[in-house]
Amino acid sequence: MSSMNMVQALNSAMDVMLTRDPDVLIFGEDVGYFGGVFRCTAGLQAKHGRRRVFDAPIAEGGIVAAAVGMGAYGLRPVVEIQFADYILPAFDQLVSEASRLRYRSGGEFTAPITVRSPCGGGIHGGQTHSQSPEALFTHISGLKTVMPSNPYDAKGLLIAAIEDNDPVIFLEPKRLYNGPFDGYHDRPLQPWAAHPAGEVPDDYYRIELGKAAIARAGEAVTVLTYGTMLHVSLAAVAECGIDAEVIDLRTLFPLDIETISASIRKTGRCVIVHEASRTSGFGAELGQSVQEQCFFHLEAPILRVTGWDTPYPHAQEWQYFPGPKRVVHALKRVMED
Amino acid sequence: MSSMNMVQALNSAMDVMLTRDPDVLIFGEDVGYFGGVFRCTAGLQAKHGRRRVFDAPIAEGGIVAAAVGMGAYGLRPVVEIQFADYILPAFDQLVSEASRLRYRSGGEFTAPITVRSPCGGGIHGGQTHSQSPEALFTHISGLKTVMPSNPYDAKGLLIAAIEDNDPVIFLEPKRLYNGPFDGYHDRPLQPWAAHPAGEVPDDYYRIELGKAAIARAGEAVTVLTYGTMLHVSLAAVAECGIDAEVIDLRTLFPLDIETISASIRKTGRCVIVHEASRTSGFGAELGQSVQEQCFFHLEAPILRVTGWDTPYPHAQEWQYFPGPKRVVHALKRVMED
Amino acid sequence: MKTMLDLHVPEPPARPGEAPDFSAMQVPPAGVVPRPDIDAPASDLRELPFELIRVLDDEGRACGEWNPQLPADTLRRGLRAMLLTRTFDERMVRLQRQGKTSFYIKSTGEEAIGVAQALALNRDDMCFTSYRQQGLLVAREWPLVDLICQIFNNRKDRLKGRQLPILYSVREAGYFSMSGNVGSRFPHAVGWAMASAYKHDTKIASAWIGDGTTAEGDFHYALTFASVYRAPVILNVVNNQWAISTFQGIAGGNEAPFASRAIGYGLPGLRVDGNDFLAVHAATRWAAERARRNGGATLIELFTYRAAAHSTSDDPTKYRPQDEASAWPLGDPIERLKQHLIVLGEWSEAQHTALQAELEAEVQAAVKEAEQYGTLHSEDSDPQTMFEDVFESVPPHLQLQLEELRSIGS
Amino acid sequence: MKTMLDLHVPEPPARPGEAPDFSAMQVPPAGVVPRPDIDAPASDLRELPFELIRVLDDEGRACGEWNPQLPADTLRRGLRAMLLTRTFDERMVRLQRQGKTSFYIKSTGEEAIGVAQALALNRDDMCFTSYRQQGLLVAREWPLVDLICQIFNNRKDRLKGRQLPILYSVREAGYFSMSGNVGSRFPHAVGWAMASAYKHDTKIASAWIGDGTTAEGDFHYALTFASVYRAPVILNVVNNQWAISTFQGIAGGNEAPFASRAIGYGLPGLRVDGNDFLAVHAATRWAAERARRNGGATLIELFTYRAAAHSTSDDPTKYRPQDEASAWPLGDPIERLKQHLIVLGEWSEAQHTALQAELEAEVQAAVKEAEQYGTLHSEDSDPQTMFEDVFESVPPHLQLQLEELRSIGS
Ligand SMILES: Cc1ncc(C[n+]2csc(CCOP(=O)(O)OP(=O)(O)O)c2C)c(N)n1
Ligand SMILES: Cc1ncc(C[n+]2csc(CCOP(=O)(O)OP(=O)(O)O)c2C)c(N)n1
Ligand SMILES: [Mg+2]
Ligand SMILES: [Mg+2]
Repeated sequence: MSSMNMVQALNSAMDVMLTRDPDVLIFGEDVGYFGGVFRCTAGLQAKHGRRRVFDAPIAEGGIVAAAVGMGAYGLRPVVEIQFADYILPAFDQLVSEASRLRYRSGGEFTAPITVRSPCGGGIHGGQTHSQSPEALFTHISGLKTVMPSNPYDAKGLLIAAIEDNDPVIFLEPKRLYNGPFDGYHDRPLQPWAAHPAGEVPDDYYRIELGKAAIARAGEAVTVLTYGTMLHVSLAAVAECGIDAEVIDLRTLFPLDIETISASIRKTGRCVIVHEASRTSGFGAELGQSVQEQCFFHLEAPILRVTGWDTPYPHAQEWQYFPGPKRVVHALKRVMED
Repeated sequence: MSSMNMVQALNSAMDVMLTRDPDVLIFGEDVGYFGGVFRCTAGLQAKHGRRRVFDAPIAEGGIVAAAVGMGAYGLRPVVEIQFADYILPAFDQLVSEASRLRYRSGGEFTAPITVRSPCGGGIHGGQTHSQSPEALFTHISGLKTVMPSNPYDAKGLLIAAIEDNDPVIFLEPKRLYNGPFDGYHDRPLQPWAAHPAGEVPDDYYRIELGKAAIARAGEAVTVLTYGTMLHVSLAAVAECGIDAEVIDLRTLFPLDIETISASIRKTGRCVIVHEASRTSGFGAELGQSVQEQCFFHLEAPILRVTGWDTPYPHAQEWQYFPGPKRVVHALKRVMED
Repeated sequence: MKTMLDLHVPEPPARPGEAPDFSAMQVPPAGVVPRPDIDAPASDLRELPFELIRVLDDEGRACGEWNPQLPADTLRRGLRAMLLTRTFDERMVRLQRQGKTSFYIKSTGEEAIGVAQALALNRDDMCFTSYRQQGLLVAREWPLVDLICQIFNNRKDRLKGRQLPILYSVREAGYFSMSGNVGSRFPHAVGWAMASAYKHDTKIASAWIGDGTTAEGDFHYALTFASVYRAPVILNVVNNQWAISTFQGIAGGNEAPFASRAIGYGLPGLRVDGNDFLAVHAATRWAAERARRNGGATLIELFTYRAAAHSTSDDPTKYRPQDEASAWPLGDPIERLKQHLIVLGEWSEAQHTALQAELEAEVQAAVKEAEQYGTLHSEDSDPQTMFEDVFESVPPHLQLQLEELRSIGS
Repeated sequence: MKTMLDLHVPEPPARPGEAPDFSAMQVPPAGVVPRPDIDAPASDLRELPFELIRVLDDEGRACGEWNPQLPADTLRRGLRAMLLTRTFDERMVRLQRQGKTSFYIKSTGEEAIGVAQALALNRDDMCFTSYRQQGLLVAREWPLVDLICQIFNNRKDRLKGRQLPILYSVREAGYFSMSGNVGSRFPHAVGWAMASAYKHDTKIASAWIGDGTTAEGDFHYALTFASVYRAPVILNVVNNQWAISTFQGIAGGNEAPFASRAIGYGLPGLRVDGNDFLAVHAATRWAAERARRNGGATLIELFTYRAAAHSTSDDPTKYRPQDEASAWPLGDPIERLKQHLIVLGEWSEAQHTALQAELEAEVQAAVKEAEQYGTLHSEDSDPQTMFEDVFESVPPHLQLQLEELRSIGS
């Protein structure tokens, strides 16, 4: 066990997998000698060699395409896209190729690739270093989408993603790299060292994809959330004193609908919180699914607290970012009905 | 007035706009001399000249990028992407550039472009000539998304899209090009000539973006649908005799939530029908929005009838395609509760 | 005084109703292009993309340094595979017209490409093709029955009816899974080749893309990655002059030969008479040997003509002169190899006629067998296959959807 | 015996702790490259991308055919704009360190590019830049106050606080809206130029992309469309040797010069000493005149060195030798132009020192003024601006979201 922040936990996951499996290799923009702009691959090239951890051209489409080709050969590439905003040039390769190679070839070829990418805002990144594109991937049959909320989960989920025989989009909320951010940008940041999930085993372990975690048990209302918004939601719950059950989805697809339904059957109320913009965000699928499964248990409308339907602005970041106030407001509103 | 199928109506819209506005120009793969693989631009090069209607390299990203640059200059380009499946290489240009050029430049530059593309299945196109990617666009702030269901609307909406000062994704259900397909692939096709919406004015007219149409008024349940599925839904309603109100969304974004809400407040029940795969499809947003707006009016869960969460297979096309049987089943189920 | 700017939109030399016009095309004599050493640095090879490597002359003789000196048996094998490919294509189009399948694409006039390249590569070199290299599978002697089962989407279709006809996947024969999207597999070949190099393997990759499709970003990704990591891969551009209705000038072919794209990436670029079996074989062999010696990638432009319609959905008389194919200056690849074998005294008209009949019978027999397993829609497919292989195992939500389909129908 | 394949991963000549090593770099003397006629066909120009166009020699004299023969006033204007750009950059970084803004990017060592190119173009030619051509706006004399207001995201920021600092948009000064995504505006320049040609206008476009970013699909789209439609556009690759921590070999620069990418598209490719004000001006003027005469596009590689960190978020000592910038063989663009002016007798050290002081005061005054309108987070921005300009008018759902924000807060 070591105390790790999320960057270190991710680094440890890759280190463990490079050591265990000679077919694992890592590439992406600036991930080699330098170790990545967020340092997630720091030291890995020095330890495992340039053949296994190397820089790639600035061509996200090419990076994913090369990974698909390597996957078809039999390797298990892990690629980094420097910001989730820059996955889009690779979108066709992910959707038209990676996601359906197994299907269309009747299982002859597969793409066991992992695409890691930092997502989300709260770091003054402006429009193109802040986006949360997860909903797009969840609409694509054949992709799995993961977003951890703490170092312990990050390592276990990343190992599971690398070992998965299907393509996994692994989104890392960059606002959580250094600490469990609760949405209060004007208060001092808590480090992961002070958080139980900052204790991370040094060795191999997995957290199965497709399983949500109950971050806080409660009876009054269910909060469905993931990534940075988990911590914002917990802060909001602490603040308003409502006995909410807060579910950290961890894997968005495949969705752990059983854990979700069980909770909502119990509470009868639901608030969904995500940072991505609202319309056709993943909250839409969550809300509609919950409603399909639990209609007769619902006592109030399912509410969404999300980013606004605008690009992610720079100066107005904290007006865009869904903070505890908005979550508290939604919790109170669903409790009124 | 002339009797037109949807191809002819679209062609007429472009012809009208080329004639009215010297800043309108058209390009795309095979749209020039040949007139497009679905013939939507047939005759337009001969009439308006090669400068205004021309072939483009097979580079969807380049096509959209060039259109954005032209838009920034002050033109009003209309581009065709040969199949909606092939919009994905242009996805970054649409999301990172076209959709937010106005926003990020404080209104200095705009991208008044129209991206036309045939979508949907039912023509034995297999995995890559059948997809319905509309949900992806509706998640992107700054894009409008339109899908007509008949020749009359197609022409009026396309003219409105071309005149719109923001980027519009204009999806054409290719299964409707020649007739109002009702989902019965084993019965003879009805031509548009036999349908009232096949009567189309020869001149200029617009149908405002953002307005749904009530395709069939009813009291028992609301069906929310668009494109090919409008006709499938109407067939299903006719078959089961349930007095459904069938709403043809026409524009997906901005969504005509008022027309939708008014209907659901009346019926208390809702079925959503689309051809795209289910998870995070546009039905998710529709369902969640309806639930947010009309929770206390709902008497039964909102159900979705959609394509399955798999790629669009070739031989199993009619098992994938959501047909009248599935719509009837959903209608009956919501009426049971 | 300022010049008024004007937009240039290129047009092909001839349209329907006009006479075919290849007058702008330079056809150098066979045998004149020198064959550089396999280890020559790419910077010494910058003139090659502007040449046209040809071995067979008009009389059917093999000339010059690029003559691959193939044994007559290999030549006959090539001739047989090309003829079988053409026979197969013809037959499949007829079956499509009969409604036994929905779609087909012929490779008429381009058979030397798939066939000669298959013979110049090893069987375990992985091929990332476009939809017009069926000759590769034929030359690798993959059972025609298997291909027809895919085309019929019948119960022996290894791709389980999921794919449009001809979008084969044959891992065993080194043939990578195809897709309807053009171009998107081109960079996979580079990734695959990088993996082979990473594993200290000896297998190389080869990829094919059409002249029109060179405009996609995937083409550029492939060249960039191949150049940077010196991947053991052959990157082929099949310049058959047309991309559906669009002539190669709309992809930039009027401004410079596609082979010359190699220069900017520091790769050798070879421009080859694609209807010349020997030239195609020799260029491919050169690039393959170079790749196998860690010399990295080569870009090969195969200069040819799409003699057939784009696909069964296309009618080329709508956009090019009807007789353009017969005016094509580089002739027909089968005729040219046949003539060469006859000149060598290794073949005769009588043998050719007999071979043609034999191959027709072979195709006929394969069709017969495949038909026993069904044709498109001759029987209902099992809905279960639709939900399998989306993921390694069928997840719960797909299991539910399958049950929904089973109980309700569609 | 078979060779074992191996994966090649290029590495720069030196890393931290090692001595800078530019020994592989060829620096030809100034004045030796001939200047072709503006109407020369691109096919006659295929050697140019392998040369290095230089005008200023080591003594500060202008040599050879590419000497643009600029009047001393223009040279002084250029010197002033370069020096102002550098002074501005230095000051902005200090303001960032003070927390008055979140981010900044310097162009140190690359000032000749934005400045000389601005002077070689017309003011209404539209520029589609990367984030390191601020010299363009300075040379076009756009008010510094306006730039600082954007950097501060204050109430006079014309971009309404929505953009990261330095992602300017200045339509009036022919400066297209920037974005954080690299490369995606490069093909817009081609579309804009096509529009200009379509409208029989006389304005041309110019675009800039980094060496690293040439790997994106957008680079290829731009070259393809520019080639096919002969768009009146200048496509510049700024090869400053680094892309954040990644050296130019990872973009293919070790295999062939970026300028040589032009060849495969049939475009002229010029490789230019990017730290030589006169060479940059002359090459740009050549390409601009060619474009204005309907001669189509030119690719220009500007060979330079990123002397500064990538951005205020970067620390280059982590990945390259600390003293690499000072070892750069092509010197500093400001020093070189200054020396040239002195050699011409048109400038002196005293004048230079005075100019430096004047420019510092100018920047200082601009900062002062801008600060009156606020700095990042010095005051709350109006939430309304967040919801405007998503569409031409604010649609109902955004009106509701604005009201939500107003009533609840965030
Ligand atoms: C990404 C994508 N865009 C467009 C298409 C439609 N399309 C299919 S084939 C084709 C022409 C390809 O021409 P070329 O690359 O020259 O190959 P050829 O058919 O001549 O062999 C086009 C545009 C497609 N399949 N995929
Ligand atoms: C599409 C995209 N991918 C990645 C990035 C991250 N990124 C920002 S700058 C940069 C390096 C660009 O290097 P180069 O093109 O050489 O330009 P330079 O900074 O040297 O001027 C990278 C990778 C980005 N902004 N956009
Ligand atoms: Mg072609
Ligand atoms: Mg650079």
